Amino acid sequence: MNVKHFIEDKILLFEMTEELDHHNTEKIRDRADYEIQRFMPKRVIMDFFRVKFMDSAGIGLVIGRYKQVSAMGGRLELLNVSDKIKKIFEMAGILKIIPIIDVSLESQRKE
Amino acid sequence: MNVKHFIEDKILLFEMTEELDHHNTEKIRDRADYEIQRFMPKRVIMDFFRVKFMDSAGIGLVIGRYKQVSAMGGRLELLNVSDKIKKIFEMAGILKIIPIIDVSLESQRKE
Amino acid sequence: MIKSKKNEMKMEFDSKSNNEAFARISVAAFASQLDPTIEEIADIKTSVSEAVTNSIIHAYPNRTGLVKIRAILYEDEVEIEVSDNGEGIENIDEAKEPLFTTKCNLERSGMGFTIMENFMDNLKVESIVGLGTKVTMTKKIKKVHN
Amino acid sequence: MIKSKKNEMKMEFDSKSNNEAFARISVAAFASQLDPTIEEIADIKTSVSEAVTNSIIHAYPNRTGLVKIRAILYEDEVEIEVSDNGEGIENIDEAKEPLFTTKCNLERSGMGFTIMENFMDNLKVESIVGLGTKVTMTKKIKKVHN
Ligand SMILES: Nc1ncnc2c1ncn2[C@@H]1O[C@H](COP(=O)(O)OP(=O)(O)O)[C@@H](O)[C@H]1O
Ligand SMILES: Nc1ncnc2c1ncn2[C@@H]1O[C@H](COP(=O)(O)OP(=O)(O)O)[C@@H](O)[C@H]1O
Repeated sequence: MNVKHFIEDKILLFEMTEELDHHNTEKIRDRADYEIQRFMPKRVIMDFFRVKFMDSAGIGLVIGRYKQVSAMGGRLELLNVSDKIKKIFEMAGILKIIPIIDVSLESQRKE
Repeated sequence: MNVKHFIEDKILLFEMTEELDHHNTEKIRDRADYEIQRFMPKRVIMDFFRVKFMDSAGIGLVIGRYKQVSAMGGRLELLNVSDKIKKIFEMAGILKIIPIIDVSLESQRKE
Repeated sequence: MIKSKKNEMKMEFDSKSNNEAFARISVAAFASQLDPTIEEIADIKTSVSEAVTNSIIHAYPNRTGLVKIRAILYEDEVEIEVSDNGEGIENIDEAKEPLFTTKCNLERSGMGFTIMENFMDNLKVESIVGLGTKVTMTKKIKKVHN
Repeated sequence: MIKSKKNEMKMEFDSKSNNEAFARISVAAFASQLDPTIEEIADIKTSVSEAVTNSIIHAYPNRTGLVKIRAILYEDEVEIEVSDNGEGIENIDEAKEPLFTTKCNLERSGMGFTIMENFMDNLKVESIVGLGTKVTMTKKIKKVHN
């Protein structure tokens, strides 16, 4: 997973790895927790651009980060969610509370 | 497998499929035999451009076509042979009798 | 009508999480003999991943055990069985409910069975506490004329 | 020195030629846990394909039997066993010679064992006529620091 910090805006962006299964999400979770606690972001963006495979472990990962970020007053958003992944999130009903953003972030990037 | 006939020059070109294992070469062999008997080519070119996997079934396929084509006074040539595939042919010693040609055929194509 | 079996495979492996990828890739490679669409293969991969992960996490929480897969190809259908000799499930109906999980500490979402039910055409769960669990799923592979 | 086993899998399937691709893909997916190079994975795929094809063609020439694979991962090595309960080999030394084949009518090249020997680090062939054949191959996976 790649991590990008946008310091001025207090945005933390996580680029998810290709295969989001139980095995890989355990590592991602640890890294994400560490970054969130260290950086105390206002917004956390999980970017699914690279994701080729996701099962329900991805749902757990998103819900877990949502709880963590909300608890510290921040906001969680999802980026580049394919139809296949969207379908999985919809089954769990999480898109009612966690927004998918579609805008390309490239334009606002100040790393 | 794609088959191309260059009628004026009596050339027959076979574009090998991606995976040259025992399972797939059986089908290729039948098709190649049919085309060779029908077209009576002077030159037969086996093009390995697409091949991503080959095991010893590929050797058998080449030797089999060599015998068939030679018996009718024709010539067999191999095109676009990657290093990996070359290594396998070399083990069987067949490159001493069957030439690899490197020239792109595109320029001489008259289908 | 009796379905005639075209092909069959079995595999078993240690309940280690790094086998999740290998398991779904193997079943997908086997099922691809029926010429499924990319969509159908993705559904199969996800469902196998759910069932295998469950055996790794829930069946053997504190030890390494064996996870078994059996796959059968019929003319237009694949049947996949994932089984373990682990803890077993006490209440299967409850376990199958969306969002039900006994492992929220591990950030499990409780959506595994729901995904299997949605992505496959049929799901059967059999389990005996202390003996193990067997999940059987089938998916029709529609013939595409090309 | 005792090598410590990191992971293990077993699989078995019908001796049908369309299982050749599935078999080599599965073993490659399993072995990829050791982070092999593309070259190493290609060598493994080719060798597995040779051994599996042999069981399909030579062990069960006129019937469908079972082909079994067992793979074990060590720290820096993969061990792969391909076995069948088929015809068996009368003279193993002769069978291993380059270009030796009993099936030239099927356009076999007699290069299967030679390829396995060249692409893997170690090859052992055990066989009993009428009972079956077991081929065991190992390959070191060199650790690349990246
Ligand atoms: N193979 C299994 N062995 C034991 N318990 C299982 C097994 N599979 C599922 N379960 C039980 O069923 C519950 C629901 O499973 P599932 O819907 O896949 O959600 P999750 O895996 O996210 O918990 C699990 O929390 C677990 O208690
Ligand atoms: N699993 C097996 N069962 C029975 N005979 C085998 C088996 N594997 C190899 N053989 C015998 O060994 C010979 C040489 O095998 P190999 O080098 O792979 O070449 P090829 O498969 O092209 O014949 C075969 O022709 C066959 O007679």
